[in-house]
Amino acid sequence: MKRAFLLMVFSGFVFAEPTARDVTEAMKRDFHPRGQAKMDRVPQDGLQRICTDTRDKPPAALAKQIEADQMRTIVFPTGSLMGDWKRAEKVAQDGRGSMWSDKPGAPAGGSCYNCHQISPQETSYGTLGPSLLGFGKKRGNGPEMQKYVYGKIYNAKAYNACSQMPRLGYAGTLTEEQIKDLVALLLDPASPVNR
Amino acid sequence: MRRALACAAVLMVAPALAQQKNQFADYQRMTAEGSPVELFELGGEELWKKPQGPKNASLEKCDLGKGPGILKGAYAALPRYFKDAGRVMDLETRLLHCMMTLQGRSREEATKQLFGNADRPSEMEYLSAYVAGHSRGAKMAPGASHPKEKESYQLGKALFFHRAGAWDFSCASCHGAQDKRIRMSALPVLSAPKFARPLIATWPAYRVSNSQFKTMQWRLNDCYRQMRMPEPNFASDSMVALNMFLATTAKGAEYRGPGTKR
Amino acid sequence: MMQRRGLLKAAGALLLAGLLKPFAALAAWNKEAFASKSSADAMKSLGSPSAEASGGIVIEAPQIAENGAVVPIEVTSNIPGTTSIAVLVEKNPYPLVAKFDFTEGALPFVKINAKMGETSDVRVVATAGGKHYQATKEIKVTIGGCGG
Amino acid sequence: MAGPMKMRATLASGYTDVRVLMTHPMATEQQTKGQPHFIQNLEVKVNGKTVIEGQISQAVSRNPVFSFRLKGGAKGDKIEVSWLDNKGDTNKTETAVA
Repeated sequence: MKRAFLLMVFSGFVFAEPTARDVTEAMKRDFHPRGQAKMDRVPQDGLQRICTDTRDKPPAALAKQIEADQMRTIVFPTGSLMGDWKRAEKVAQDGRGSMWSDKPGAPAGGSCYNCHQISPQETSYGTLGPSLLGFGKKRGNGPEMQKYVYGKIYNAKAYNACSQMPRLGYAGTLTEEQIKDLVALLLDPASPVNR
Repeated sequence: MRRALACAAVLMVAPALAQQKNQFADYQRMTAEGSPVELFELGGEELWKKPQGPKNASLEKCDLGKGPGILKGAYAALPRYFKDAGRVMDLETRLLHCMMTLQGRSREEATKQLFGNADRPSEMEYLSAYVAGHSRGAKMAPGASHPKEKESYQLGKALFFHRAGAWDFSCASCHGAQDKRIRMSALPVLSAPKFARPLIATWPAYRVSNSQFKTMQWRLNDCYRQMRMPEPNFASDSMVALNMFLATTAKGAEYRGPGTKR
Repeated sequence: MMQRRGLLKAAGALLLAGLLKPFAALAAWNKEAFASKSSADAMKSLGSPSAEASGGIVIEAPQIAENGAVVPIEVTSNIPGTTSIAVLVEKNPYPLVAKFDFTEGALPFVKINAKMGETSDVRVVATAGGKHYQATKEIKVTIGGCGG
Repeated sequence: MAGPMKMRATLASGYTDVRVLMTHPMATEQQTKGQPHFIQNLEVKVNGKTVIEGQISQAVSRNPVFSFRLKGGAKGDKIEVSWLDNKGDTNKTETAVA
C-alpha cells in the first residue's frame, strides 16, 4: 500500500506535465536579464496564467471577467482619438521595440504589418491577424469606433481575453500619440487604408 | 445574403492561399542550389580535428551518443540522455561538454562567442554544420526511453505553450495555427508532426537573411528575443527541453540538413 | 600538337608571373563603373552606353524573393561570340553587381547570388563582336520575419 | 587568413560545370559605415590558362557562390579559381575535373 503510494508520487513527479508555475521556475533558473528585458518579464500575470492553463480557451464567464479587468487598464485620452495617419505608417512598419536588442527609450514600432494587411501598397504583410484593409470604410469612423480601435491597440485583451495581439499601450511599447496615429491610419477617410 | 458573401470571400481566398504557399518555391530551390552551406561543414571538420585547449586535444573522441568519435547518425538521435553528464543534452550542449571535458576548456572561454557574425563565425556553428551533415538520410529519433528524456519532452512542450513576457507571447502565438505568416514568412505549426518534420529536419541551417550558419540554440534564442523575453541561458535545461520537444514532434522525418533558410 | 604545347608553355609562364604578382595580368577593377549610381552611368563606364534588346539573353531568377540578402540570378547568353556579361540591379545604390569576361574556353554563362535592396529590374548586358545587347527581368523582393 | 573555399568541377553534356564557394563577408558600405570589405576580382583557369575574369561589387551576397560552364573538358583537367579583395587579401583553390 505504502509502496504503491510512493510509486504514484514518484511517477507523478517524473512524468506529469509541468504546471505553469513549474515552467516559470524553470525560466527563472534558465534565463538571464539582458538590456531592457529584465527578469520581471518571466513571472506570469493572471491573464497569462489563465490563457496558458486553458490553452487560450478560458470558460466564457472567466473570459468576460478577464476582459472587464483588462478594460479598466485602458487610459483613454480626452478629446479626439484621431491622430495623423501619415505618421502612423512608419509605426505600423517598424518591428522593433521592447526587445533586449532595442535601445531603451528609443521610439518603438507596433509590428502591425507582421500580422495584418493594412495599406494596400505594402504587400509584405502577415496573416496572424485579420486584414485591416478598408477598415474605416467598412466600419465607419465615429467616436465609438475610434474608442474601440484605440482600446484594442492599447489592450487587445479587453476585447478578447486570450488574443495573441500584444497589449501595446499597457505594455508601454506604444505611446498615446502613436496609438492615436494608428487609429487615424485605420479610420481616416484620407488614409490609404480607406482609399 | 451576408452568409453568401462570406462564402464568396472564402472561395476567392482559397486559391490565393494556395498560390502564396508556392510562390517562394523557385526562390527556395535556387537558394538551396546556390548555398554556401558546405563551407561551414568544411570549416567544422577542421575544428573537429584541431587540437585545442589546455589538454591540446581535438574533439575526435567526443561521444555524441553513438560512441566516441562516431558521427554517423549522431545528430538525428539528439537530444538524448547522457549518463556521464547526468542530464539530457542537445548537440550544442554536448559539444560544449566535450570542449570542457576532452579539451579542458573553461565554460567561459568555450562560450565566448556562441553566435557568430560575418567577421567572426562561431566554433559552435561550424561544428554543428559538420556533425549534422553526418546525419543526412538518417531518421530523426531523439531519446525517448529514459525518465529524464520524458521529463525534458514534457518541459519543452509546456514551454512551447507558456505565455509570458511584455507581449504575452508563447511559441504557439506564432507557431500554433495553420497557414499563417509573419510578413511573408510562413509559420509552420511546430506542435504538429506534419508541419514540424520538414522544418526541424533541415536545421541547423544557413540562413540567407543573416547570410550566416545558424544553430538550433540560436534559433530559440532569437525567438525569445522577439518574444520580448529575457535571454535564455545557452545549453540550459529549458533550451534542451524545447529542442527535445521539437525533435520529438518531428521524429521519423528523414534528416535533410544542414539546410538553407530564408 | 606543337601549337598546343607552345600554348601550354606560354600559359605556364603566365602562371608563374601570376604566382609572383596575383591578378597583375588581369584588367583592373573598374572603379568608375562600380561607383556609378545609375545603370546608365555604369553602362557608359563599361563601354556599352547603349545596348539593343535581345531575346538571346536568358535570365533565370525567381520572380519573387523571400529575402533581398540572397537573390540567385543565372544568366546564359545564346548570342554567338559573347565575350562578356554584366549584371546590374537597377534600384541598388550602386547598380553594377558583376561583370564577367569569357575567353574561348568558357561558355557565356554565370550564376551568382546578388543582394537587392528592394523590388527592381535586373538588367543583363552582353557584349558580342563589339556590339552590346541587353535583357531585363523584374524580381520582387519581399519582407519576411519580425523586422527586429 | 581567408576562410575555406570549395570547388566542384564535373563533366556535363558538352561542357564542364564548375561550382565554387568562397568564405567572405562581402560587407557593404552601409554595413560597415564606409569601410566595405568585398572581393573585387575573380579568375578561373583551366590547365593554367585564364578562361574567365570576373569583377564583382559589394552587392554580391556574403559567402559568394558562383557557377560557370567551361567548354568541353576532360577528366583530370586542372581547374583553378582565385580571388582578390579590396583589402589585398587573396585565396585560391584547385580541383581536377571529375
